[in-house]
Amino acid sequence: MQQTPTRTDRDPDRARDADRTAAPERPGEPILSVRGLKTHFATDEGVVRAVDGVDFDLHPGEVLGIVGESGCGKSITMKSVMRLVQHPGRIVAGEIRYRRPAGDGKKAIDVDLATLRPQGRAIRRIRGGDIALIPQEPMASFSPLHSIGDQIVEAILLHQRVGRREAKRIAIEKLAEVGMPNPQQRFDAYSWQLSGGLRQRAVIALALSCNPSVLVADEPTTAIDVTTQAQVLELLKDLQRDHGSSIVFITHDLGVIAQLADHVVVMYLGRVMEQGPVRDIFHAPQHPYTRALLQSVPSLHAEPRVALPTVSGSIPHPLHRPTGCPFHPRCPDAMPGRCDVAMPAMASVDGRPPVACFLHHDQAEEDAA
Amino acid sequence: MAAKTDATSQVYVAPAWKMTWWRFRKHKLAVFCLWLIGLIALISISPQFFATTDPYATSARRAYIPTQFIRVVHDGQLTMPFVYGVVGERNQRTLRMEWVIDDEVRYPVRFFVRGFEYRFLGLIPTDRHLIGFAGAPPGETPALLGTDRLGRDQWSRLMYGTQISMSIGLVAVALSTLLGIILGGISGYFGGLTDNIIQRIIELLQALPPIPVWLALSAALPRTWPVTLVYFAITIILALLGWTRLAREVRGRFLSLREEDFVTAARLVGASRVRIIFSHMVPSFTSHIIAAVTLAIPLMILNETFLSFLGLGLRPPAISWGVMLQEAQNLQSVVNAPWLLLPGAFVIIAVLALNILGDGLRDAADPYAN
Amino acid sequence: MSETAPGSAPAERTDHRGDGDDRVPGGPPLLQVRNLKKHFPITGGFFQRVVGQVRAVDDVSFDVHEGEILSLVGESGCGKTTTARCVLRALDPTAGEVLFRRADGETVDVAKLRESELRPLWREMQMIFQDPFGSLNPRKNLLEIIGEPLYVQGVTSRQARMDRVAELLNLVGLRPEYMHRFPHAFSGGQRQRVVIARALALEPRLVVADEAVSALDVSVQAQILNLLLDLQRRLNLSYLFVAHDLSIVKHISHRVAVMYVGKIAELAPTDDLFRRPKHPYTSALMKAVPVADPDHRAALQGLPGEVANPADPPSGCYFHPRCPFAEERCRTETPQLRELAPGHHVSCHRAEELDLDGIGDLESGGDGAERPFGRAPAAPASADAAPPAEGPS
Amino acid sequence: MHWFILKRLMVVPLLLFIFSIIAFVLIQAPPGDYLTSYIAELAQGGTTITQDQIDSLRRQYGLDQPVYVQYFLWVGNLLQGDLGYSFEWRRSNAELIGERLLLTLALTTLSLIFTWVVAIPIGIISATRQYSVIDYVFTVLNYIGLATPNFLLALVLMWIAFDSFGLSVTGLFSPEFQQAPWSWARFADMMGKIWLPMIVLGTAGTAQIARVVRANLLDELGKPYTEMARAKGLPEWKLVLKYPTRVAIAPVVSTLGWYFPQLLSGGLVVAVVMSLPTIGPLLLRALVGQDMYLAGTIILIYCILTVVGTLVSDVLLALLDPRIRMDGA
Repeated sequence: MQQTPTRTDRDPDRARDADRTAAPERPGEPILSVRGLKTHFATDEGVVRAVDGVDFDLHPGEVLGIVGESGCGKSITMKSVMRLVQHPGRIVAGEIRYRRPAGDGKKAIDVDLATLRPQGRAIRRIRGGDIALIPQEPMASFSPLHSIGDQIVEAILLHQRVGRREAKRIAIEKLAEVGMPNPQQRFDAYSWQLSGGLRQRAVIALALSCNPSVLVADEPTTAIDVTTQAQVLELLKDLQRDHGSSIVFITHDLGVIAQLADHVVVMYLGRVMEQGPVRDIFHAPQHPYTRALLQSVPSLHAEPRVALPTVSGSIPHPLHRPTGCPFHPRCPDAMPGRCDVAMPAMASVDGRPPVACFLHHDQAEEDAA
Repeated sequence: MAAKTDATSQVYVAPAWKMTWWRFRKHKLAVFCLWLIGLIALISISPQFFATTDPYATSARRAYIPTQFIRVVHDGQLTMPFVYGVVGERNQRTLRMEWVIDDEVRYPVRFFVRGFEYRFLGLIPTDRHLIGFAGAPPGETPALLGTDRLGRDQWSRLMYGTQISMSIGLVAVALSTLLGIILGGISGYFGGLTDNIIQRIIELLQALPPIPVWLALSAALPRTWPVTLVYFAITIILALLGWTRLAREVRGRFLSLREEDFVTAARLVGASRVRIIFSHMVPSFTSHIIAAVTLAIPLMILNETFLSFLGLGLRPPAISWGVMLQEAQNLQSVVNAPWLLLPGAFVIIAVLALNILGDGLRDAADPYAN
Repeated sequence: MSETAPGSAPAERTDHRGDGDDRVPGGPPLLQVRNLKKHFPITGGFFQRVVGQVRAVDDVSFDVHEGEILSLVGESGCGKTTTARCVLRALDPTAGEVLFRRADGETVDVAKLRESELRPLWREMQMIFQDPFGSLNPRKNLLEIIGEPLYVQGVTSRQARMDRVAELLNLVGLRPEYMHRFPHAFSGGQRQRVVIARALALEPRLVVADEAVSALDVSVQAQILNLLLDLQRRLNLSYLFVAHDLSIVKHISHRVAVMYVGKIAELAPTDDLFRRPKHPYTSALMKAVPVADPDHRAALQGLPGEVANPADPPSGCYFHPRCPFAEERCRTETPQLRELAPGHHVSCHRAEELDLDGIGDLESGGDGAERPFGRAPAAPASADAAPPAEGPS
Repeated sequence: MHWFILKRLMVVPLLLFIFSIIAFVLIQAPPGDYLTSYIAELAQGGTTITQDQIDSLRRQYGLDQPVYVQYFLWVGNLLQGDLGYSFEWRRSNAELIGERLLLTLALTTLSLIFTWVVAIPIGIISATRQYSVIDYVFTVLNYIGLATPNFLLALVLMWIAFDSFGLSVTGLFSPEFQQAPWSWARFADMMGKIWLPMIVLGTAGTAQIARVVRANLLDELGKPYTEMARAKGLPEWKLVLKYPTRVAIAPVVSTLGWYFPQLLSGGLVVAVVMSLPTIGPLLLRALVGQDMYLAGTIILIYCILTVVGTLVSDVLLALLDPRIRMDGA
């Protein structure tokens, strides 16, 4: 790897944001750290590199927001962590280290999830018990033929040494905890008998039923209305505060990220473009893509009917990935001969959050194949 | 790189049929079946060309000759294709003729030989046939698939039977398709009371047990009718109960297409109803209909085979696969002459090929699915 | 007539109003919707009898003026899309009037016309759909798709159609040589440009945009919004803009109608509505929008309960079960949409007495330094200066 | 639930009424009537019959009445349990049909069970191991099963049994039990023979239903609730059986509506080939011999069985799927 001086002169925003402090210390050892994760899908047309070298850490009690547009690989990243990627998808490289101290009557765990068999006993213990999923479509996430209570009890029986009666008690307790009215009766309800908001609460109750240390929320509010979304976000905030669990929140909505996340990972075409504390990402974005994303969303506070700053073009087809930095064809600051040739490495400059962009440093990734 | 962009821009300007074809082409087995069906269709068009001898000619002396395979090895030596002669000996105890291969007599296989006269495609008089056997005495043409009870050549009968069985399937399906598209289209496009009535009729017809009703209808055909009339009557009977599935399919497509935004868009720019139906809706489901039709043909073929096998469909002297299989109706004849079951193998191959082809077409029917 | 290249028109019509103009265009209304209702029957029981009605649109009235962008905003099931489709007669309304002032000055009731009478009218009003995948026939290339309105409205010469399609593609920012490509060659954003080109082919005066940017990625959404605004100015179009995203509505519209369960809750000039909402629902909606600023976290507030069922709406004000200000009158009496201040219509019994939060109150410092990167602070209030727009009577 | 079944039951009398008309039309369709052929037959047998006798027979069967009166006479008799009399067999139809109906039902039900027991696991295995060798093998077998007419399969199996094992596997009973009254020994004898027709009859359906199960299950396996069950940490086989399979099988139960009549119909042809004492060969013989009341009655029985099959499938579906069960509740 080549080490050259950083190019501060190229960054016009540097001076203005100089007073912005470096990333605040994140609490403790990361509970989850992902390094060099690559998940590829071998399709008939070619290999789709859905996740192509992703690094991030999740610390205890933290909300980590993963933000990006469609096809950026944010969902696949977390599915890879939970080992839920199905054929023809496969983790081809990387490490997913999950560390959890003993507590709650559970033993300490320190394991590389990427090495486990995807259907094996080891990952199944962690899945649902330690890392739980709040899925995107609450409507479709319950089987229509089984009551929601049955489906929650099933999870409890899988991960806790309790009887059926006790499991039912826990399930009703969890339903009450997420604000489900009449949890006793709702226990026997089917998902299609509930409204969108209640269904989302039921899904959260299911995810919480085994007191997981990591919650993966995969766009949990895209399918629901804004007033209900606000309820659900409030609920998640409360739960996070009360239980101190870590949450990975996947979304394309910058507003939701700003409201909820402590730390943000910005993804584009299977790569992390930039990551850092939420205030740095929103107030001093370094990567042109992050900047473009933030500027292109109309705000309630901005002047109406002015032209919004935009990025040209659209997200490339996953099979036609550009060479070099995946964002370079749309990047206003792209440097010909540099950005279209090599993929910039994720590097931190002057103690600021790490960014993968040649505007900020000259470190390229070695295997830019 | 340039080649790649060329290929992509080709895809960008590819019309629907091309996209469908590209998708279909990926299904290798279906493509093979398409060729197979093409061959069967060729036989159906001109069975005389493929026949080796007159399929109606009976010869009591030549009854139950086993299959005479085309061979390429003689005395352990590779040679040009030929067929051994057979000699019949009457078993003194059972008094049955038993045919044994006479490896002294060899009839070399020849192509495009002269034989009985016929009109190619019913128009051009000719006497050319695809295969023939050099040196075979007249009336003693080797029977590639053996002969039946009356000494008729099964191979030639099979070729003729292909024409009738395939065409019955095709005509019956064409009739059902017509009925299905008209009634399903009316049902799906207009909806309301018309739809309700047509749907109830379809449900009623689908609730009928098909074979008993077919049997009863066929039994009602007068025995005195000539073969061609029976042929058409059977076709109509088969079509009468067969259109419901297609009608449902067409109706379903119409209903879902009616809700599509691009159809609304066409209406909102002022396109007439006729234009919307024929320029937007029909092209969107023709490939589905073609697939459905392809899948319906084998069902009709099987049904004809059933009826004829039971003696209620086509009757001799007409030749169809079902009529031929009638010869193998009981265990006794099968045990004595297993080759009588060979037309069954032909039925299976044809139905198999049509089913696989239909499935391939169905999978390729919507090239924009992903 | 369409044979004359109408592409020259935009230049002449270009309106050089400054960016961010807050004035609400006045003049006589182009579209007047009066007491529009659309009910969908629910069938059930033994004989599929009609057992109920879903009141998707329940007595809605509003105007759209020439050159104006009016937004219909609300949560799913509020009837905004149904309203828009009824205006264009993509759906037949159950009752009410849709009065459209044609180019020749004559006003017609779109709700009552027969299909044959609608066809010439559709030259003047067009639609942009939500789903850029479903709204383009995958079996037709761009020439056929964009050329179809031209063809069915009488441009029979293929060359003339090709010229006009090339022009339209240019207008929406696509390369004219793309006209032989099929929709599958394009991304969502490009397809939406094609949809816009088709809608503009006949030079309509009113464009109904039904969630035109909702299905797009954030970075593409901004491109399409810019295009829509640019076209509106250049061609002096009027938009009936249906959306659920308040930020987009705030960004694009002159006036906004907030809908709740088939009724208009509030209708006012955009700035007025967002700064001083008079309906508790409007205020609640605004408070529920997550602000893209990590320094404004306390603001997010959910609304208790669920959206009412339009097949079985509550008594009185449909919003009362979720309203923090509901009193006895709200449970029994249905509020009427009334003009509270010039141009500001609201249907709430307690509108006068309530002091509701708008977006101005959500800002704490408002010094601009805390704004997200690169964003200008909100424009100063100028609603009072705006000429009062005519509302429904 | 009750509402749902009641709704279905309400339609049954109407259906039966329409079917009885269809059956009657079918038996009236051939030129002449059964009496004519009966008389012709009698004459052939050397028995002469006077015009008076003919007229009295005509009156007896109402043949001198208008068609609709004949219809009501027939239906009226059927409703009173009088299935008529077969000229050809010189026995009452009820007597002829009785045991054969029982055997038909036994064979059909057994084939149905065979089909499900074989097809559903095959469908599940194919779907969960999509594109594996075993999936391809099953797919090929399915295609062949679909393409083989079951009479042909019956012939081939009979031939193999005879050729290789010297077994004659026709009929449902050994000669000594043919006419015997029901006993355990006779039942055991039947069970020893019924398996072959059962396999023959069930094969095509097995192929069809395995395809349906596979396709449905593949759809369901991609659904979020399957992933959610996986995310809970359920073992794969357990979650597949508990969630998507149950959803995928519901439509299979509803196929009973068309599969049951198909089995009945298919049974007819198999029965002819294998000389099974079911109602199928009886119908064929009645049709060929223009024994029309017998034929009409049997066709009507086929129709009734079909309706009952559909009804049973509806009830099963309601039991499996709470969405249907609670419809209209």
